[in-house]
Amino acid sequence: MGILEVQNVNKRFGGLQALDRVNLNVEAGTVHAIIGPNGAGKSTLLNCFVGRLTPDTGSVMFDGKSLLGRKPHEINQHGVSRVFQTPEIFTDLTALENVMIPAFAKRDGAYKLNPFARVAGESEIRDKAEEALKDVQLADKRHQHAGEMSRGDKRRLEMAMCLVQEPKLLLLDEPTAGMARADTNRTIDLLKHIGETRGITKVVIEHDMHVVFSLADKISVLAQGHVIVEDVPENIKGHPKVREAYLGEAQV
Amino acid sequence: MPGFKLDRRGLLKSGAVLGAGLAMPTIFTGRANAFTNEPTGSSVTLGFNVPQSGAYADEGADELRAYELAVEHLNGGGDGGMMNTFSSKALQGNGILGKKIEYVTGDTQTKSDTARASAKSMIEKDGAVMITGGSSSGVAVAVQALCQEAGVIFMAGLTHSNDTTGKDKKANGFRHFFNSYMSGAALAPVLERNYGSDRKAYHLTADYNWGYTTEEAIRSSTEALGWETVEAVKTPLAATDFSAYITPVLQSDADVLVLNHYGANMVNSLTNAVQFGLRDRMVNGKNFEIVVPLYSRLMAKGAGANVKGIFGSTNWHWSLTDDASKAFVQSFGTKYGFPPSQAAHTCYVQALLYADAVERAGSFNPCAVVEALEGYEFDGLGNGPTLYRAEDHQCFKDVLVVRGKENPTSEFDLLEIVEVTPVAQVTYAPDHPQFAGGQLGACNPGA
Amino acid sequence: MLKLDKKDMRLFIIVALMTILAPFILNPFPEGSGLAQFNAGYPDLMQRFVIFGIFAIGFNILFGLTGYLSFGHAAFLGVGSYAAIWMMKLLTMNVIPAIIASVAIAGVFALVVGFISLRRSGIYFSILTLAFAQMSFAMAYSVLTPITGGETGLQPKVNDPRILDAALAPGATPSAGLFGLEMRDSYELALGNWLFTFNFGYYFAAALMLVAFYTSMRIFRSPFGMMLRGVKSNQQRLNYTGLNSKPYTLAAFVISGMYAGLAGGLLVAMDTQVGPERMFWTASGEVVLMTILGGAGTLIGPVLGAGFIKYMENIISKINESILHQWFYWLPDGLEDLVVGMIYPFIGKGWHLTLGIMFMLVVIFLPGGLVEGGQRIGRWVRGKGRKADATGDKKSTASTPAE
Amino acid sequence: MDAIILQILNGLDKGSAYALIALGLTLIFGTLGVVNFAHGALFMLGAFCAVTLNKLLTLSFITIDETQKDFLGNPLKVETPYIEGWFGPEVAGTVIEWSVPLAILFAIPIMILVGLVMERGLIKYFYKRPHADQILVTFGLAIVLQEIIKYFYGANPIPTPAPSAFSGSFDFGALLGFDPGTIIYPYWRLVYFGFAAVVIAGVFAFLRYTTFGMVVRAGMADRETVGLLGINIDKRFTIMFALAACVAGLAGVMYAPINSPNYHMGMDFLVLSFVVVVVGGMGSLGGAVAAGFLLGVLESFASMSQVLNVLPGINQIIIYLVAIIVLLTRPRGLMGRKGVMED
Repeated sequence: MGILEVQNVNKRFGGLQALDRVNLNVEAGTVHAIIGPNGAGKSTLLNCFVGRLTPDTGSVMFDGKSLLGRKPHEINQHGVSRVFQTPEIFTDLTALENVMIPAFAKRDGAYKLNPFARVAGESEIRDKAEEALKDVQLADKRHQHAGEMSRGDKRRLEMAMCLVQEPKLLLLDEPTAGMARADTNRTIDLLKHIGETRGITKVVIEHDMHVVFSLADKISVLAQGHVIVEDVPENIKGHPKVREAYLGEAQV
Repeated sequence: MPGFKLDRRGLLKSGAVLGAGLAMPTIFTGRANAFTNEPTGSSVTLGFNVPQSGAYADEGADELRAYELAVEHLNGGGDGGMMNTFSSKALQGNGILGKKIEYVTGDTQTKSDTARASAKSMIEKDGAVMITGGSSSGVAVAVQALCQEAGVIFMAGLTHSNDTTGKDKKANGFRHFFNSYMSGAALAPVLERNYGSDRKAYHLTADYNWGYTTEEAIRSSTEALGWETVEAVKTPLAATDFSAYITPVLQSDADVLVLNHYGANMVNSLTNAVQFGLRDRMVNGKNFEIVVPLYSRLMAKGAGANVKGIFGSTNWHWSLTDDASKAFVQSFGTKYGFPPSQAAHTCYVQALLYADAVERAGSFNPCAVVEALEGYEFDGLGNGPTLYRAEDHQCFKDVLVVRGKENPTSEFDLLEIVEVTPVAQVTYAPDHPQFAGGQLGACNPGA
Repeated sequence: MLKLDKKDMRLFIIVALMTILAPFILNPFPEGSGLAQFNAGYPDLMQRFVIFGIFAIGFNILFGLTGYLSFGHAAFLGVGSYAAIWMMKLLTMNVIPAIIASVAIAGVFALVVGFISLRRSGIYFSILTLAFAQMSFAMAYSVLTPITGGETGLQPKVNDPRILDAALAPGATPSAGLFGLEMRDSYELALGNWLFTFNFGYYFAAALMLVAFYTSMRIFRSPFGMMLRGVKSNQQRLNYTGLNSKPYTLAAFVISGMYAGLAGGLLVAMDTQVGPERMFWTASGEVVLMTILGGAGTLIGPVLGAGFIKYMENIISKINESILHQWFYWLPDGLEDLVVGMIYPFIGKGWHLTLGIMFMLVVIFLPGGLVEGGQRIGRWVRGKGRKADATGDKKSTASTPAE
Repeated sequence: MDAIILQILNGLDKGSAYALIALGLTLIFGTLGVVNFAHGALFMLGAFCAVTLNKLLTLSFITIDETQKDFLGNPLKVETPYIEGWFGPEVAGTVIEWSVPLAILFAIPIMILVGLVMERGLIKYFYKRPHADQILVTFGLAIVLQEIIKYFYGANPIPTPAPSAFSGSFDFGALLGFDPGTIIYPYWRLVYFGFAAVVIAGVFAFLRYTTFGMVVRAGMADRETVGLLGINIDKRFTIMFALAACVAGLAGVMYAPINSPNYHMGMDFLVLSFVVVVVGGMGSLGGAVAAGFLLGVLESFASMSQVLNVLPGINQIIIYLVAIIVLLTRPRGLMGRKGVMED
């Protein structure tokens, strides 16, 4: 049994069948990559995991519980964190505050209305957040405003926000898109490092095949809303169906 | 409370002029004043609290002109205006009790909160010993209650609701202006004479206190002479377009429309009524008629030609030909270039009456002033013989019934006087049901 | 002490000193001098400064932190006022029950309005709050007249029940107090030509304002406050981070409604009457303007904005033509008339014009509100390099949400 | 039945004023992303264009008539409009009487100028600023504009009648087979309704069938992309602002005979027109028009005494009540798009 089990998920937008009987099985502690040409339905699928979209039919089970019909914050409280394609961060807050918020969410639950607690008195949370920032090499920028950071820093900040929660499942939507090669490699190292030390299950959407093959334990190929192949990386390379799906799209 | 005193400050203001700045610090508590803001220097400060912004700003501006004129006359300047015709000769033209009159002004914005804030600053900061002015009953009631608490005299400006000297009357407050009941009592006979006693009336009433008292007054006095009230609809104060209220009149069998509206409400509702051809209608074999219980010249000006031939009542009008009115119009017109409005008249008169009462009482003490004004009978201020009734501090005097003029000769000549209703006809018992529920209380001198 | 960090403590002490010494600070000009017109140190206006300060501080907890722009906060102020006056009419002229009731009832009303309005965001939220407030105003003005007194409002009457109070002495009027001390009691201090008034009501309101200010500081510095800023910055991210933003925004809405209720109750405690106009949309708009003018999201900004607008309303509107002539009597006649004629449109009845111009100038030249003005002056005084100023402006306003 | 027909007419008439103001408001919002609290003031300025033209036409020279006396007993100063001196009383009388329709021609250039100056001089600096700042600056501007008008014209309403040719009423009742005189409607209000319909149709046609309009509509949908196409969208938006100002101004001109203009009429309409825009859906032109008519009609029905007897005071709150219900059932108003002004 996998930690994330997706069965027969369908999603339709008007005349477009965005997801077509998608099945996915992610084993705990592994890195599962989802690849596929543009418009294949990768982000739509991720949206179904975090509560942004609800599938028309099918089931999404995480850690033995159904995720369908749950609100985003409930899903996160179950241990699912997500890194978005364009970084979703608190632009008006400092980097440290950005990371402290998820740390509070992890400790205090979906809400804790205590207006008289003091942030300054929460050294435990602060330490955790600083550690997470250190993990993504942003420790020296912790008092910088998130909105003023470079795009790469924003991505790593968002990753720190997810990591500080020590999620059971981390969803990454193109974590290296638009990054320079050096940054990409650093990110790969980071993700690997997390995988080793904390044993977090990861689902990665990625176009960059270098990243995919460096990280993934297993790969699902999505085309036109349908999983055409699901296999270990070695077998994906050169798979005829994949070649067909990607025709002219990318070098596989 | 030992050690604590309501502050009084006029004293210092007059006594210590700039330059005496090196005087030794004097620290004192509990200065023994007889009453709030007792004037101890060579001048006395009055507070003129009028709307300077909002819908009634023009009316407020006219009130302020009247006050400035009154101050000029009381201080011995100008031609003396109605001081020459006033039946009391106590005023000397040397200020009040020999103290020169100074004044402060404020903006009520026609909101009771703001009006009270403004009045409080006059009392607390400027040391005003009397507050006067205002252009709506809500403000009058609010400021009157404040003056009662603070221990100063309130001489109401334009306020027409029964409540001001009815359920909300206060010992420190006085109203010269007439009220809803008087409008009804004065209008009814004229309406009967012109429109007959078999009429069906449709009321549109502004949805607030003044509207309610006016509707009640007009209804009871017209129903007494045989009219039937077919419908009374309340309209929101904020309404600007009254078409939705006017068209149902077309469907009813009413043959008279009574607009219990004031200010912009009245201008718009009357304009709309005329647009919908109500003036040209024939219902029940009679000409359809419109009545506006409370008229002002500014409203008539706003409604333009629509007021022609429409009956209403007013406190005073510049075309009156008694000596007092002529004197007032003369001095106001000479100074400002146009004739005064009824708001200006009532404010001028209130200022004079206050000054006169202080002179006669020999003191600014509010209780002495109250005593001097209660039951005071006077003449020569433009309304004929008048009584300030002791029981409710309301002036009883003749009421004017007016009609929109067909051929105005100038932009001020919009109303003509149809009848001067004698005071006896508009007098009511102090415990009349329309005025029930209030207590005058005792005068409060403050300290 | 007080669990504030050093910088906040300094700000709090400054604010506390300013409020305590306000009777001196606001009366800088000697009595009888031409400039005495600009003195604001009389009880009523000082009370209004702190009361509207409370209103704006509370509004800022909602708007400044979460970014939710309520256009109906005056309704909570009004409801608080009505609750307070009814306590005074029914129970006692002691202000304690009145204040408690005003905060509680406004809080409950805010809970209902907030619960419904917060189902939408952005301008849709603003219009929902506006709609509730306008309905409250319109009904208080008309159909609810038996409860609200309609246009003329409510005041304590001699013959009200006041079941906890002893009978009034004959001729006395009921006046609000606190265990024997009356809100309008004042102590006066004359120093040379200066006269300073220490009013009990002012200090009572000021004490509550300091409590309110302190509370708002603590909220700003709490994880709760951080989440609220998260709502403003990126509500979606907050949700995907496992936080349910709704209880947070609703709590912020209710807290700010309670602040408004407290302000409404204090208005009644200082001046025992209520009129429905204080719920009109312009009153809601006023607190928005106070907050933005002072600096939304900053701690002290709303208080400055409130003081600024109330000062204009009460001081500038009272300057009339004859006062102008007194000021400029020393000029040659023709010049005097010219100068007076030039200034006249902006004062007295023209004070709205001045206010409108000030709004525009502040928002054009000081995007961070008066607080930014203060910061610029501070930097200028400290004589920092011009270059740093030019580039640092935006950042510093953004990075000091707390000054 | 006849009562209902009349209230529908009332509602359409009231709705056309709401719709005209809301149309400009949402146009400015949709194109420029600016929340314009001064839009009501533009409506007011339009009405005062009519007043001003009337004043200009009646600019008078003064002759002294010794035979008549004024109120002070001095010889009466008789004012004769200059144009009467130039063209004779008959022509002058007609021109003055037709001053409101003439004011349309007078108002168009003035309002376009006002719009251009406003946009170029002030609004354009606020495109990137938060909505709160836009509200503050345009609210300040609205106060300044209305105080200027108050300074010159006072606070009292100024009667501005329509030409007497329009003073009567049209008898619908007779047309539809009811008793004559039961369903009548004033000509000028019908003119207003027709005028509003023409203006609204004109704006829609302009946006739909001209290249200019298409670019603007594209810009409303996605400003950045259109900017990337190398089209100078800013210039077009300036013109749109002037157009919106002009629409508001003309709505004001034509409204002058219905209710005498006063300086705060803009503020009276401001809140209502915002409610209309939001109920219609931010950024939706059709929604604004539909909501304008819907709220107008509902408000008229709520004013009927038959309704008021059952629900006292409903006329005071109907608009806000409907706004709440619409917004709770349709999150983005009647026709709003997702993501517009939701943060």
